[in-house]
Amino acid sequence: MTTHMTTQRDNAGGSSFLARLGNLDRRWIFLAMGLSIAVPILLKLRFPEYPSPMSRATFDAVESIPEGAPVLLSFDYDPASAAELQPMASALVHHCASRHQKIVFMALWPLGKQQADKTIETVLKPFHPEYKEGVDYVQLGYQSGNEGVIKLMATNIPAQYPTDASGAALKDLPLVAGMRDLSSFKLIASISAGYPGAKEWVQYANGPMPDAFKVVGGSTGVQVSQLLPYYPHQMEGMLVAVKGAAEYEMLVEGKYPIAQPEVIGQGRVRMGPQLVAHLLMIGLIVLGNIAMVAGRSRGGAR
Amino acid sequence: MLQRTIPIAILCLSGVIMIVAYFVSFAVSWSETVNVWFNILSAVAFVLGAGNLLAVNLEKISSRRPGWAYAAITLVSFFFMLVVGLLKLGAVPDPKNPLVHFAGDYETSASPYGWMYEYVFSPLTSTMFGLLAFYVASAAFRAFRAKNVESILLLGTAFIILIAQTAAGIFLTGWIPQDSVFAVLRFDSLKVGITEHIQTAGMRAITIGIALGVAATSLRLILGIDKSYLSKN
Amino acid sequence: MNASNTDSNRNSPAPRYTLLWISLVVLSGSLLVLRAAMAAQGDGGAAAADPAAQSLWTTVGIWTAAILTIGVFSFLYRDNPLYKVCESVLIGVSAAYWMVNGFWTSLVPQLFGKLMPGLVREYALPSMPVSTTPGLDFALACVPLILGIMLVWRLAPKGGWISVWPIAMIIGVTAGLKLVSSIESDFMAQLGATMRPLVVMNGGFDFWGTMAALVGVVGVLTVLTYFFFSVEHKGAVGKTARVGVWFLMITFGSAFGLTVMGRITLLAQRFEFLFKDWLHIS
Amino acid sequence: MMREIRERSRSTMLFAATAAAAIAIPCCIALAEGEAAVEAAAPSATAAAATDSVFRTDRGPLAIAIVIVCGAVIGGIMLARSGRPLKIRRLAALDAVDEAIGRATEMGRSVLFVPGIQDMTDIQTVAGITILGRVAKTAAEYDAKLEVPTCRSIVMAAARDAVQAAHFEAGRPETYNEGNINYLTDEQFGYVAAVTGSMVRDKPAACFYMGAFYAESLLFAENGNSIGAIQIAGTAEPSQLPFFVAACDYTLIGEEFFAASAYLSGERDQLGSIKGQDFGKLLAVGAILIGCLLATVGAFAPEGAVAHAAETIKTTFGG
Repeated sequence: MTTHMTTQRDNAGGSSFLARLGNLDRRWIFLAMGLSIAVPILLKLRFPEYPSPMSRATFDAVESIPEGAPVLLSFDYDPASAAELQPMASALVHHCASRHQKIVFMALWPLGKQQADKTIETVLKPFHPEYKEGVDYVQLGYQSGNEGVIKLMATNIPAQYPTDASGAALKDLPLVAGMRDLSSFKLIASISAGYPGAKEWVQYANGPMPDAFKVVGGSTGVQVSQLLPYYPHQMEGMLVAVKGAAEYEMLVEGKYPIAQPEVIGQGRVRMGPQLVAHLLMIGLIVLGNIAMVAGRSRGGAR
Repeated sequence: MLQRTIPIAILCLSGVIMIVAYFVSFAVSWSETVNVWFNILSAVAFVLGAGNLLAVNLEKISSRRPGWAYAAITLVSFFFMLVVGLLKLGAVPDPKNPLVHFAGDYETSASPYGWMYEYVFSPLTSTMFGLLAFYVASAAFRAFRAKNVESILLLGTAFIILIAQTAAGIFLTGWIPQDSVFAVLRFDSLKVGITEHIQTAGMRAITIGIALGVAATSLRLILGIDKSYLSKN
Repeated sequence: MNASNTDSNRNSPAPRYTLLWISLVVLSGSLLVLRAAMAAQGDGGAAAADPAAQSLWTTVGIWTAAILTIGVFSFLYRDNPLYKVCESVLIGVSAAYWMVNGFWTSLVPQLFGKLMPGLVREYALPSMPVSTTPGLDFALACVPLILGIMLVWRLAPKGGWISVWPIAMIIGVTAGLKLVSSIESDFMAQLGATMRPLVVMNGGFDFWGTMAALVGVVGVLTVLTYFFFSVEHKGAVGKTARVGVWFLMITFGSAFGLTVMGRITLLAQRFEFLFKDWLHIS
Repeated sequence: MMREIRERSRSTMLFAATAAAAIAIPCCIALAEGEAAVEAAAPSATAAAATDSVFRTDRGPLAIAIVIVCGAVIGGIMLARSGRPLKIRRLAALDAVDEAIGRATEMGRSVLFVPGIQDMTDIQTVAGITILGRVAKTAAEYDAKLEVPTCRSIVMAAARDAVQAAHFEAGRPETYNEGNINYLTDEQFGYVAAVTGSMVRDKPAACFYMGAFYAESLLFAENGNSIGAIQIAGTAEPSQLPFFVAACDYTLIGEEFFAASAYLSGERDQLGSIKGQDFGKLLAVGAILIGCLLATVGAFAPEGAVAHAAETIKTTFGG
């Protein structure tokens, strides 16, 4: 497709200041962007959040399953996307644990296991000390095979995961001993940064058994456009980027307060630089168009 | 024959087998088996990659081409990481099998490999990733100019979403009551409307098109019509 | 349309700016380094609170990471030796990282573990479960081994053409798998999701619901029309395709806007690292 | 020569027949058994019942869809072989390929081709490599220097084969230099750092990004823009399309990207398969219209037969 909007032969002479702005050295933009993020971090700016329907749907999906029912949390991201996704994971684990859901952790990304471990250490153990490994939660860890892992789990969990991450056989762990396939779960949540992730969970887990469980997903801003087609039918709820995390954090904390609010408040803290940087981008777009109009009115270019 | 017909036959056969296997109960796990093979194959193929990396950089160094010092840095960091990783040098012994050296954990930051990952690999990759924030800004400034209907729609939508993404949207239009007729003009409802209805429709059509494209491309390959992957030496 | 990026002069700034930039960077840089050095000596809060965590190697690590982070950022100004060093280190380290990863997570358990399980169990993976079908495992592991040898054979002086065979197999399997999965989960599922009532009744006639449903279906149909290759975009088809392009533009604008947040988060995270972990000023 | 062509086309036909049979036979059986299973078992038990038989009867509808879509494509190819004139609209991005390479040649600068960051197990990479073949042929004819950095070892091997084949086809095997096609690193951002670094240093005049791209799309496109290169992108990664559309001169969107290699080949068979794709789209449009019509009528009488039919169709499609 031809992309008309990249044409930028803005003005040849460029005598006016505004018109010259059209060809502004992009390093000034870089500097402005850097400052707009650095300053709010240093000043710790924070703004209120208002839950969107998608975040509320995610919250409601978790609320709608019976208390104490087993849920599967798949950590399909790595540290590179942790800034966006870890706040969701923390809030989700706190939410599930507050409702006494049995939690099974797993990862489709090699480094996802570390993120799950981290969440267990920082959220589950300190704030839900009643959770016993093997009985109330199980960490299955990472297995290679991408969507193949999901496909096999859909028919036979022990075949894919003969043992949990620490090497204990599944049949020795009360929580998972009787589980045959994914239909044992009431909810599957994939916090995902790309492939394999929430999309694969929808395709290969929800596809073959659409009514067995609910699927919710957390996604980076980039990936959301790929997941949108699946919401709200194949995926009941979706958390989108830090904003989704911040909104969900508020919903969860509103109903299930936590002793140390900052543990599930990372999303909201990270929204500070967002506002300033977004306003900068809006300003840049306006500026670019003013410069174009100014350049055009001086008879510079088309 | 060996160089053209057999590869085409292999391609055709393996493609057809995978299609049929999807419908045969006992072959359901074949795709996973093949997946494991390909993981192994790509690990074996590192020999090619590493060989090429060495050849290119050694050539740069030996012929003292401009920037040869950087080639040397690449090689040194490559070999350091490779050796500490493959030999698990300084790995933390496995508590269950402390005597088996190669059972040790080499990925903790207490081992050289893990340290390199945490303090060299990870900061470099995530900062490269972070550069995108700058480029998103410069791309928006440069490309979002209202030149025609199409570009107005592109930049207008981006504009609305950007405002709605932050508390600024609520600040500007939050006073419109949720239950009034004008509630659709609230930035948050506009965002939901655009993403849930228009973007979803657009993405759906793109996805359907891609599915057809993938099917046709796969079929062209399986039928042996597209043979551009074959060399002719 | 002609390509239009003729203004490459953006690359070379006016000299008066150069001096400004350099002095700005040097000044702020030296202040920050001074601050970090003092923090590392134990005056930072984190260091005093947890001496075990602030071991020598951690300090060296944080400094290394900080310098590399700044090195990558310096590329925004222009290409420079520090960036080139970062780039070279990153290529070397990351290539080796994935090779080591492939070796220990694929080759050892899935190839060597199947070919010579005893040896692997003794020297590398003591907890590897004993297979119930060692013969089958061995045979199955031979396939990728042979394919691998064929692939690498291209380095040999003769018979390099054989490396096309495994590539042909990879392409064939990929084509077969993707053909099925794309028709199932992309083609059919998306068609199914598009089929919905065009008139929405919610107790009474729901105007906005109906509009939304209509927009959804019209959007899919017009964009699909845009993708038609057999017909020129003229007349009625052209007009429909044009509407399709509008839908595409809104889709892209929306996706672009939604992405910005993630990108800013990533950058914010790097700044948080520099400010908190390195400089202890936040 | 003629015999070779005839032989090749015969072998192609043979493959086509085998493939069609191999697909059709299990489908028919699956279909027959599927109907029986649906009648016998409640919907939730279908999957369980299906796994007991040799064929996955629950996948019957999918089998039919595959036969229809593949049939459309094969039909398009047959149509092309029948010798009828093939009318296919032009794609501006593909018309620009020659122009971009020509410009690079005139300026004495190189051409950069990035085949995405995924392995050959992604069909986009395969499509990218076939496009590389065409681009390399043009570059060989113009005698322009073509640089192909790759992110995977196997992709490097495949790219070398494709470029070498292109040089043979262009009649200039002696100008092929495998040193221009290099593996850098498997790491996404390591690859980006190296490619953007070399872009800024070597200043290629034309940049092609054809394959599976993720976050790096904008890093490539913005740096390419800053060096004043003509940029032509193609990907089926929906999340990255906005960035390519905004920052590149031309973008092949989704399906266009897959059609591009067929376009550029200029072979009748391949062009015919594009016709087949269009036929598939026509069917899709028809299915959507019928589905929506039934659903709309059904909405007014939720208990009626039409509503039931609409629901059945929707679930069959998996929506």
